[in-house]
Amino acid sequence: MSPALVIVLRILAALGLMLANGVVLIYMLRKVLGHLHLRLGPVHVGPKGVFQTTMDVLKLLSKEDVWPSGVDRALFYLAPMVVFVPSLMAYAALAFSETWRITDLATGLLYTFAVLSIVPIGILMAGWASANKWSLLGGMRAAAQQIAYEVPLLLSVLPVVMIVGSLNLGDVVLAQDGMWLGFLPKWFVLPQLPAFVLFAVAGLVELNQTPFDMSEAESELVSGFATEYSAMKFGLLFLSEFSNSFVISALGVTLFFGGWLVPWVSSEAIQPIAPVVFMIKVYIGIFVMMWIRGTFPRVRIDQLMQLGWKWLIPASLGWIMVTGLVMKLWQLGPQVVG
Amino acid sequence: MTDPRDLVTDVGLLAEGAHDPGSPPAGIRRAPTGVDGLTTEHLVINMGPQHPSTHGVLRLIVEVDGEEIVAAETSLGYLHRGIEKLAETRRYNQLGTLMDRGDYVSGMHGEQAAALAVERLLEVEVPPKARWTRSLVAELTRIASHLIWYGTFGLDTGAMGQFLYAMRDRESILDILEAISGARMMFNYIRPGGVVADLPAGIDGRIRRFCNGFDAYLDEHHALLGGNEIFQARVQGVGEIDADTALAFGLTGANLRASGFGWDVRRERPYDAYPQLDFDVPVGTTGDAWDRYMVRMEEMRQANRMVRQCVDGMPEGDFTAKVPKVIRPPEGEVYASVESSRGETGVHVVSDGSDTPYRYHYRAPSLFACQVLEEILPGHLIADAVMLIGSLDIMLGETDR
Amino acid sequence: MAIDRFTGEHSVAFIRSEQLFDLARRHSLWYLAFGIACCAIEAPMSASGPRFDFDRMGVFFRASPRQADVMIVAGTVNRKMAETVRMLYDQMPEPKWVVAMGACASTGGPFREYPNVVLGVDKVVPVDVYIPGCPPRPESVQYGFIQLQEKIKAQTEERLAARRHGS
Amino acid sequence: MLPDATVVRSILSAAGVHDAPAEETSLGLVCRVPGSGAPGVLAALRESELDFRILVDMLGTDTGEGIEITYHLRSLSRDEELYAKTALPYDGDLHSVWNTFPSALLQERETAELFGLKLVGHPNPKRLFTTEGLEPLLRKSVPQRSVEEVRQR
Repeated sequence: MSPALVIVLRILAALGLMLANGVVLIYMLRKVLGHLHLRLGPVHVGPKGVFQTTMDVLKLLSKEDVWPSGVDRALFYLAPMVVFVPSLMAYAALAFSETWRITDLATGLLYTFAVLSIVPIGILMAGWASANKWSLLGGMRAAAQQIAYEVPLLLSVLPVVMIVGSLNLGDVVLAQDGMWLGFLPKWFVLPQLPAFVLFAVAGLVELNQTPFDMSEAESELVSGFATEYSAMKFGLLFLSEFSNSFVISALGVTLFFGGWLVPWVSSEAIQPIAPVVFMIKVYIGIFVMMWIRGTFPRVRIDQLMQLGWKWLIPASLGWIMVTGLVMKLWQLGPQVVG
Repeated sequence: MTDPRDLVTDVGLLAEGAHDPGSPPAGIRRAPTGVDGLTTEHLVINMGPQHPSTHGVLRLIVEVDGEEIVAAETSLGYLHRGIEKLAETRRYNQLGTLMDRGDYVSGMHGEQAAALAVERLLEVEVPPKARWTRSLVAELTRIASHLIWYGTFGLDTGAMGQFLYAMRDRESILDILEAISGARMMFNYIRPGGVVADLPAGIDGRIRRFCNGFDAYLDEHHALLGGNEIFQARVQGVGEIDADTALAFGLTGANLRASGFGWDVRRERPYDAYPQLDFDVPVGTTGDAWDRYMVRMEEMRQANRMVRQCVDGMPEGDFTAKVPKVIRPPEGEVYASVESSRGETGVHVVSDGSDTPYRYHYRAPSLFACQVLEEILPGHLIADAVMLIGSLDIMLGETDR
Repeated sequence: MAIDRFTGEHSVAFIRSEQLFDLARRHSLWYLAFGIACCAIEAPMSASGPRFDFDRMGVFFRASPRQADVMIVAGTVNRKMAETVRMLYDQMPEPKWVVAMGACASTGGPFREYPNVVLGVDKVVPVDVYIPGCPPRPESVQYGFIQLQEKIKAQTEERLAARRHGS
Repeated sequence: MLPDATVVRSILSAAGVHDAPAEETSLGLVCRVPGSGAPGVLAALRESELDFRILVDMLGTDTGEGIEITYHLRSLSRDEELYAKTALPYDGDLHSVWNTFPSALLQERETAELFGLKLVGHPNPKRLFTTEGLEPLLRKSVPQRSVEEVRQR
């Protein structure tokens, strides 16, 4: 195969994965929320309602695309793409197994975060262009939130990078192969629990997920930045939200839960089903997010900002310091030198 | 193409005299403080009548500086449907139908107020069984109404689960009320002289089963919402109304009691079976949203207690006094009030001796809760505004009437 | 032209895809979370609750009219509200439907004699399904939604039949 | 429950309303005050030893000769209730009492709008419930819709 064709196929695979993910996750969300809330969720379309999201997407495709008067047409048109494309690009560096990757980037972690931080710009664009005050507030909140939480999110993964000595996501997973004391899986969540907590909080904020869904905040801002979007433009915003939660969950699994590795099973033995293991772990992570979404109230914007600036950033800096000191004192150098 | 900046304005609907920054009227209402015109502008935002958290059709026009509210104005009337005017052509027996639709979440209380007023005009003695039945259904309705408040308050904070758990319990109450009265919401069960039908056979067992389960469910509800630290951070210290403000603006019910003033119509002006019932009136201290939350949760527990007492102590006898089919009370004027889920629901009837009221006025506690909004909103964030409306438990059906 | 048989308005592909879209519309009726009066407690609230759970049939609420397909007018519409109802209807994207829930939205209900009340929301927006009751039970609303699905299906079939006879 | 009528009379005369009757009716103790004097009298009642701190309710009634406004006052410290009535002509001036009782803010707007009165001294004398151009709906002269009108729809 020509290299160009391979690249195209890989991009198509990423796109397919993302769209399928979006559809499956929305269905999963409705089912999970339904069962959390003593309901059933969709049951009528297809067995157990599995085609419900398909129907929703098809319907959104066939809806009228409304251009409200007063919108900034260029930005209004561009914003869903600016939100959608980065969430597609974020799939590129994920390591589903040693061989299953869209592309093998040496700076995969940095790349993923960099790409994901474009999303709030799209949200801000959407909020500004909609010529709607609720959207404007939603967009502004998204921007404020991103500035406040991008830093702790990055800082929270730094200790792991320090231990591993590589930004490649595959290397991070391989560094977690093995056992401590013969029975504990060598996952970074154990020594790096504070980093994981910081990552989980900052990641939820980055995703605009409950309890930090400030920019959509249904009970406050109607639908936030998405208020004026209809049809598939809204569909794109919606899909990218779910695809982002996949990416963050995948990062969490890679960094803290040993990627495709299964404890007490050697990494060679797991190789044939590695992508499946990885997906299962990611979906468990997403399930936890949905669980939180179905239970927790939302924090207030000023509390969110205070949490970010006053607690998370000092805490993550402090934890980097602690990790660095421990590594220096006990001479624990990077285990994988890339 | 309009520049979105054109939407940003510092003069809006508020600039019509009421909020003239030059002369703040008599220190009661805070006027907009005015900001540096060179650097920032105020944004006038219209919340409602279609907004997910205005609980119906309340329209709130808020002037915000960033996200902080500097002035607010309520606009009512999106549900004004003339209950007072229509009552002038309804017979006294039919007033309950209108009262049901006034405060549509706790219909029994409205009916009770109307029936009490007519009875006071007629000077009839209501048999004990009717009085106990009325208290029973009123307390059940109070739980159902507070559950709706609890659920929507949860929704306002962004938590979905609470709403659905509350709906589960509300459905079991509605089943009981449906068995008693025949309807889920518009009961028309309490009539002048008593109630319209006897309690169905075997209902006491059902109510007892519900009461026993509900105690545990109530703990679960409280743990789910009130036990959540995010929720506590959202409501504590938000929307403080001190007792003086609450009294001046005519707040009643749980909103007044949360401010530390323990006025309860059931205790101060006893009616129906309340003199014989044993219940506590929960009172808050600071009057913030958290106190209002706690008072309402405790009220549910007390209501559950009273329901049990009503079932246990239900006397035998007639369920209604002898009242004519077409009631023609003597000329006169009378006011009767009950403690509804939202406060003191009063009915003021002027009779001219005919079979319809000459003038029928309905004191809606939510209307008073609405007007305190304009006073306490400035200084809060938009997110707090939502919490405030939620915690005050405003029911638009009765504000607009 | 032969190619028209595959791409034109009467082609199998076109008609089948249209049927597919109608199927999707039928099973994904997102309603506008918009309660006016008493009926709002029964339809958007109790109906989304655990016992009735409209989510089962894909009926789900959206807060913004731009993303809604169905407007449930749940309650009495008066002169002040009528403007808003019309504005919200205009903001919804096509294809859209309106369900007039309860006696008030259908005819004015118990408040019909008051001069401020609009005699039925059909004076303001076109209504597809009327649900009687004051307020209708959630079961009635569910039946109303099933009727709306039937109506969408019937519209598809009518359109198809017209096209078959036309061509 | 009922305050002492003589005390109420003395307070009223101190406030400048001399021949004001205060009598017991089926409603309770009712005193009558002239329309323009209502704010002063209510303020005097609030500040008096009877301590009527709460305006529970306020309503208008179309008596056929004019509009009668009823103020329902409550004293919490003494647990007493008093009704003050004011007779106003049609289209007359309704003097706002919101300086004394802020709880009258919305009620006065409602009463003025639905009975066609002119609100004087109110900080925000706009319509509350209805849109512009509607008659004062609660007046007896404004009819409800007839059966025929409803049927024709």
